[in-house]
Amino acid sequence: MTAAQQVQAEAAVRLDGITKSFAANPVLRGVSLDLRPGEVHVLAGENGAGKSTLIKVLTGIHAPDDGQVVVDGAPVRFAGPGDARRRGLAVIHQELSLVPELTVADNLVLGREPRRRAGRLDRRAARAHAVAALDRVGAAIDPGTRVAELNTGQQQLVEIARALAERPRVLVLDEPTAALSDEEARTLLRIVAELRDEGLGLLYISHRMAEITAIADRVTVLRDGCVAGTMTRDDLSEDRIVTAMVGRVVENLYQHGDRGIPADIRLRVEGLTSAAVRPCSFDVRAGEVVGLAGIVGAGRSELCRLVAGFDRPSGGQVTVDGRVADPSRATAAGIVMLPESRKTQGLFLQMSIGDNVCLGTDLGRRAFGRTSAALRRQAARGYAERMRIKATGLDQRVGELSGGNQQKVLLARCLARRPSVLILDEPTRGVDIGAKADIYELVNEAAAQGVAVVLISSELPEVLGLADRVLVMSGRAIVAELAGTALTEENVIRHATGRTEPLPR
Amino acid sequence: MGSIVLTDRPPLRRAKRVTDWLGVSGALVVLVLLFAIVAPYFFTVENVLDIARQIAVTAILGAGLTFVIVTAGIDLSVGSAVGVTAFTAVVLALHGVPAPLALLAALAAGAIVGLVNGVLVARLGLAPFIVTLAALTYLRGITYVGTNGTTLFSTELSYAALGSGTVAGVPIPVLIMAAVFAAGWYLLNRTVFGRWVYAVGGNAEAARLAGIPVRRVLLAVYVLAGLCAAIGGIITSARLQSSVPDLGTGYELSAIAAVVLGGTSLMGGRGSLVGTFLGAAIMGVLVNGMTLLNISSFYQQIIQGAVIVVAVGLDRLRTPSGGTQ
Amino acid sequence: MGSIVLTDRPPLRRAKRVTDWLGVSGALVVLVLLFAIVAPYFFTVENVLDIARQIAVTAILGAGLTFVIVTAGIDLSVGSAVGVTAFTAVVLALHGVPAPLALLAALAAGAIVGLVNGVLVARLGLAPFIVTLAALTYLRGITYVGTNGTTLFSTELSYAALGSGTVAGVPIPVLIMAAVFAAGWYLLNRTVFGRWVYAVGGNAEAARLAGIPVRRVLLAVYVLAGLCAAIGGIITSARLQSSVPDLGTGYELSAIAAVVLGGTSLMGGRGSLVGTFLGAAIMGVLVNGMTLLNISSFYQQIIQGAVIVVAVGLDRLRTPSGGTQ
Amino acid sequence: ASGSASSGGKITIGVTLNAASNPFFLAEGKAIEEAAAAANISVSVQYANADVATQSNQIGTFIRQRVSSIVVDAADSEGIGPEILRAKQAGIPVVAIDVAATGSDASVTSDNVQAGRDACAYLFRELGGNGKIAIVDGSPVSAISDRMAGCKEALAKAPGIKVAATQRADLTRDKSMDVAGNIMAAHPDLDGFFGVNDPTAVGIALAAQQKGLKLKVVGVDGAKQLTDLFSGGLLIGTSGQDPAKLGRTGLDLAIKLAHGEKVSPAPVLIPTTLVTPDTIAKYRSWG
Ligand SMILES: Nc1ncnc2c1ncn2[C@@H]1O[C@H](COP(=O)(O)OP(=O)(O)OP(=O)(O)O)[C@@H](O)[C@H]1O
Ligand SMILES: Nc1ncnc2c1ncn2[C@@H]1O[C@H](COP(=O)(O)OP(=O)(O)OP(=O)(O)O)[C@@H](O)[C@H]1O
Ligand SMILES: [Mg+2]
Ligand SMILES: [Mg+2]
Repeated sequence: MTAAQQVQAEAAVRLDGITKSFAANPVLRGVSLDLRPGEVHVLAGENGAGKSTLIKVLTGIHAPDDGQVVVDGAPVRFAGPGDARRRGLAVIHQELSLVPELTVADNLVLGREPRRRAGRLDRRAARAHAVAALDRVGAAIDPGTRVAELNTGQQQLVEIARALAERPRVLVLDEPTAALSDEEARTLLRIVAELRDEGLGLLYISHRMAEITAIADRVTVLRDGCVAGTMTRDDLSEDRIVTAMVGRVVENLYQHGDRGIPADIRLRVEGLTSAAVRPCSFDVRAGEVVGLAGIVGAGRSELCRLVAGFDRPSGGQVTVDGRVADPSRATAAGIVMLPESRKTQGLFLQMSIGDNVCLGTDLGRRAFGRTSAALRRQAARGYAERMRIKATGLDQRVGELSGGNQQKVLLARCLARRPSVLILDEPTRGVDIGAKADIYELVNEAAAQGVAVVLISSELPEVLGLADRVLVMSGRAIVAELAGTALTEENVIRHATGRTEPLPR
Repeated sequence: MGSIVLTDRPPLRRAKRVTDWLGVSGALVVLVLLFAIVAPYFFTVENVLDIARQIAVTAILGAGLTFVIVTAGIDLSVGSAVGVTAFTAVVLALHGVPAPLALLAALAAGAIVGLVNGVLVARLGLAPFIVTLAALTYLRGITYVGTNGTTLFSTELSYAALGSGTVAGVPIPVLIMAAVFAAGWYLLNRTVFGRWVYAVGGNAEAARLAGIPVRRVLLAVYVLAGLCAAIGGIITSARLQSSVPDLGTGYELSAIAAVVLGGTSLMGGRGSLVGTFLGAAIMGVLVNGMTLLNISSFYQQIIQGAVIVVAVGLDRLRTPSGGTQ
Repeated sequence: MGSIVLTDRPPLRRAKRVTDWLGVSGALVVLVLLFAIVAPYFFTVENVLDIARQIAVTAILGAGLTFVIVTAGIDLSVGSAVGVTAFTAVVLALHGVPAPLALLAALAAGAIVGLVNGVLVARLGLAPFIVTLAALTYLRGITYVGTNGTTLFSTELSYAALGSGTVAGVPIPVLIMAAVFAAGWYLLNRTVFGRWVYAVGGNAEAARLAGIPVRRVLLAVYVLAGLCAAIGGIITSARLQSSVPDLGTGYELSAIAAVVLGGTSLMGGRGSLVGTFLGAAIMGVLVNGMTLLNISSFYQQIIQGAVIVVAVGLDRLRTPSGGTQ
Repeated sequence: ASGSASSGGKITIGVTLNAASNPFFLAEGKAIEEAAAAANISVSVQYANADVATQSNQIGTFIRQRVSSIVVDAADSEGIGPEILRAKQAGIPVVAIDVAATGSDASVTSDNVQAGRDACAYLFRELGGNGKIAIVDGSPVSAISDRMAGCKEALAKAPGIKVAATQRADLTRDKSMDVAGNIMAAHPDLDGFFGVNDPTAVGIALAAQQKGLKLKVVGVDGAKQLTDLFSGGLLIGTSGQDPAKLGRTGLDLAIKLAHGEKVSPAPVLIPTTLVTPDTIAKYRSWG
């Protein structure tokens, strides 16, 4: 048997010459790919390369313009997502698809609820299913909790539990770790490996290189809607993937910018506290990048939201350049924060890129609050180009952009506000490696211009690579400050997981 | 498999559930106490049953609307549907059709009204507000054309007992209301369909991806609203022993007010029938009490408006979140 | 850094914009042609100006409502606000207050009405639907109490010309409408405030975090709606030279229908004043044409409802997205 | 086609009536259409949804159509005035029917004061001059307030009658039924009710019947929906109006005015007749 024949015989699903356009915008151009049982097939590619779209074609959400989906050797036409699921194709989408107002148990059995006679919901069975499904992924979540009360990581676990509960033959995961902390991500990867060993075919999308090299049996790289290369476990390397993705060589990803001698203290936080955060104090100098590490739920976002004036503190104060910042007008003091969730907290999906960059800034604005679309386009262009936003134009609606490009739009707005303190909450979540490098460069650039930068990230290499100093949070308080030689991955994890006493302060 | 570090969560949410109707039930208690003190006759069995009978139709319309509103829809046509279904029942009954058949026909008419709304919303994806606003208009037109603008009435209306009869002293409309709420509660809280209704309202896209037949769920809730409107039409026409062409005008607003007072969110995904009942009760108690006190109807309107604001405002105070929903 | 990835934009989006009102403008053209053929007098300058005058109030109310609805709000109280502002203007004018002052007072009354709605929505975070439903009720009550239920009337109403005068043959209400739309268009499309209105409607939380004064924007749109209602109240009372206690009843529904027909989404974030004008025009042309053709008012209602459905249905056909919004 | 036909040829008359939701106005409209057909005249009958601004617009459209004359049953007697003036400035005469309308060239109205007075006086007589009554009023339009005024006149002459409560409903059966039910709860010892129109009176009677109360109810209108219920014993009378006659007389005047004839501007009062179970045989009810 030749290798090709073997693929033919073993593929659980195969995509054949898939082509798909939105309006006049071609997104996929003849993509072919197969997935065998018992392998982890990683799909990589820049933001907007068409990965999510390919998944949506595979799972019956979009119909392809051309080409076919082949399951067990027979071409199929899915009538909808339910159809694909019935054929054993389960998917975890990039965007969370849970119903926030329903409980975890309700969500876990959504669409396939156990019934008694006359359509009656069998609540006991539903709960039992839920407990079993949660157990499978090792999540200690009360099935009676409403999903709205879970944090992103917990919600992601619920989604995975739900997908697995159907005992699929093929599981597709679209950036499952994007919203997870390192610890959670590791657990997830363990689960993925187990599932592979159980014989599942896994199609896995991720932008995290370490993850890809750790888990992939095969990697397919998409670029601009075409397959730019496929490599197997034996011949894959980070460099090869990146080069195939970006079409150029990316060097020194975590390049620590040139920082001058420490300048004056720019941001000073003293005893800032609220219901969700215990009193915290720290300061950041002009031109310094301070990392904020911790496991999910450690309170990093909450603390920064207080600093940025998003939420009201119950005590403490924030000073910028020696002046006390009024919490309700933190922006006026020059504090700008990139929020954690771009879709719900950041972007106006129905508005254009130009509008999104200019909103809340002084861009495109004339006397007496006059403005026009042309003015805003003109003002936003420089930012959009610097961020290398991939779009058909500045009039394109942000809702139509890929996740990574959406993130860049949001970042563009933050920079357009000319901050003196810039807080970035997971700035590279769901962002491809090329764009990451762009973002890191921008962070360094901002710091070089004297901006005080606070960086929250769940990717440790990112924090360690970029930050001059790292604060570690645990249990809603700052428990450690690491710098210089103490700044190691091991130290951060030790403090973040609470395996040391809190530092005396 | 390794366990995952998850934060402990304060049992904050659960407690909230219980007080979901705090504002409206608080306001209701205050009003009842107030009227019981100042209005003689208010707190008599007869008067309480009277209030129950008077709110029955609003509450029943509200029950149907609760389903629609939980899916993030709205139905402005229920008032006009009361008119057209009442006409259907009365005209058939007066032409000698046996009462059960006439009532079935009225229910069928209500279901058809709901089906048309549902198809336009679920299949064509039109906005519920505008679809049912159009229905409000054309259904009224149909009733006028059908009745030729006249009142159809008969002292011998075969099913008049449904409006004015009692069983063991309890007015039949009250019993019908109880039955509708019991069935509705079961449907919404104990069946798979009920979960789907919440899911569609909470996140239609997620529901679709989960394989829930979103369109059929939408269709069903509008049909339910139409059926409830038909029940309302039957009760009202039985009580009036007639079909009046403009019957039901404006009922949609009282019913929606009851639903929203009861804490159901117009954004969908959240709501309850118990709340709707409380919402209808508060409006009924208010009108009854003020009439007993012989307050001028001009002032009654002002007070009603104010009570609505205060009741939903109280509800809001316990969740001190800023901004908009 | 490397190449710029902003590709040249195909002229597709613009084209889509133009067809934003395809359904309603298509329906409008069809109706106009139809009536021009079958209804004598329809296509005369006088009649067209008449239609413009007749839609002026609905269109002006719709203009204010467009702002509110783009923020994902609603204002059901504009009809009652027409009544209360008309009363304010007339009662002052009849008591000898100079016309400009009386009109200013009416505008102030409208602004206050809007302010109260706005504060309840923006500050207390109450649902706009229920807040303005309450206002619909209590404002009508206030008007009744103020007028004691009677009509105030004077043949010598000082500002009557605003209702019936013309300038160069064009009725003054039409000119006022044009001015309101021009100002509104500028505000919505050419100012930062306008962007904020869309942003708040599109994603209120993101707007807040982006430093947009969400509450003040919300307050402002309700005040705008109140001001537009006051302008409507002034024009109507000038035309009738009187304040009628139930003036404006039901106007909110026509105005909302115009806004939604014009393609403004009740979910917020999307809409336009041009659309609202077209929406008001289609309803006005329809009523005028049917009256000219002497169509029975019963059938008029049926036809109106059907035209609404067809117009929004046409709109939908060009965007063949399934599911719900 | 030409509408300015007052100089000869077929004339067109525009008619706008208060609201289609009340059988009374429909009876007017129907009588006008029948009479017009008999006289070979074309009429356009519109209903104004009880909104005087809508009615104004309808008259505006009639003016544009250059009808020969206009008949109006005003949604608001005064509010419609300016539009009537505009019609007259355009040379189109206007006839008000049912209620007065400011500025009309001629008017035919029911005597609503008499209607209220007769109905109430009859009720008080039937109660033997002594007792406790309640009144269900309606929306404050002139026809309704006139009836209330008439009833007050009768009250002034009946010192033995006490009014326990006066509440407004909206002139419909269902609303007045609830309002009356609430009044009965507060005053279980009532002897009689005055409902300001027939649907209101019927609503009161239904409420009383369903509460098992024995009391006497009178209304105003003389509609079939009330007179048919005389046998029930609760409804004892109503002041009968004659919408058909109002309509026909109005149309006659409108035709005369269209032909340029002079008519007296003094209002023609169509008297009402008290309709009771005893007099029903002689009365032709409508609706
Ligand atoms: N519904 C849609 N309408 C129009 N364009 C779309 C739509 N969905 C996706 N696109 C476009 O298709 C392209 C590919 O998007 P896709 O989401 O598949 O990218 P991706 O590879 O998953 O990127 P990311 O890594 O950022 O998630 C993007 O340019 C996006 O703008
Ligand atoms: N009032 C509250 N009730 C329940 N949970 C709360 C409340 N306030 C905050 N939390 C939870 O506290 C935790 C702190 O979250 P925060 O987002 O600050 O953590 P983080 O370290 O930034 O983690 P992530 O990486 O998820 O952003 C979250 O799990 C959040 O949901
Ligand atoms: Mg993607
Ligand atoms: Mg966070």
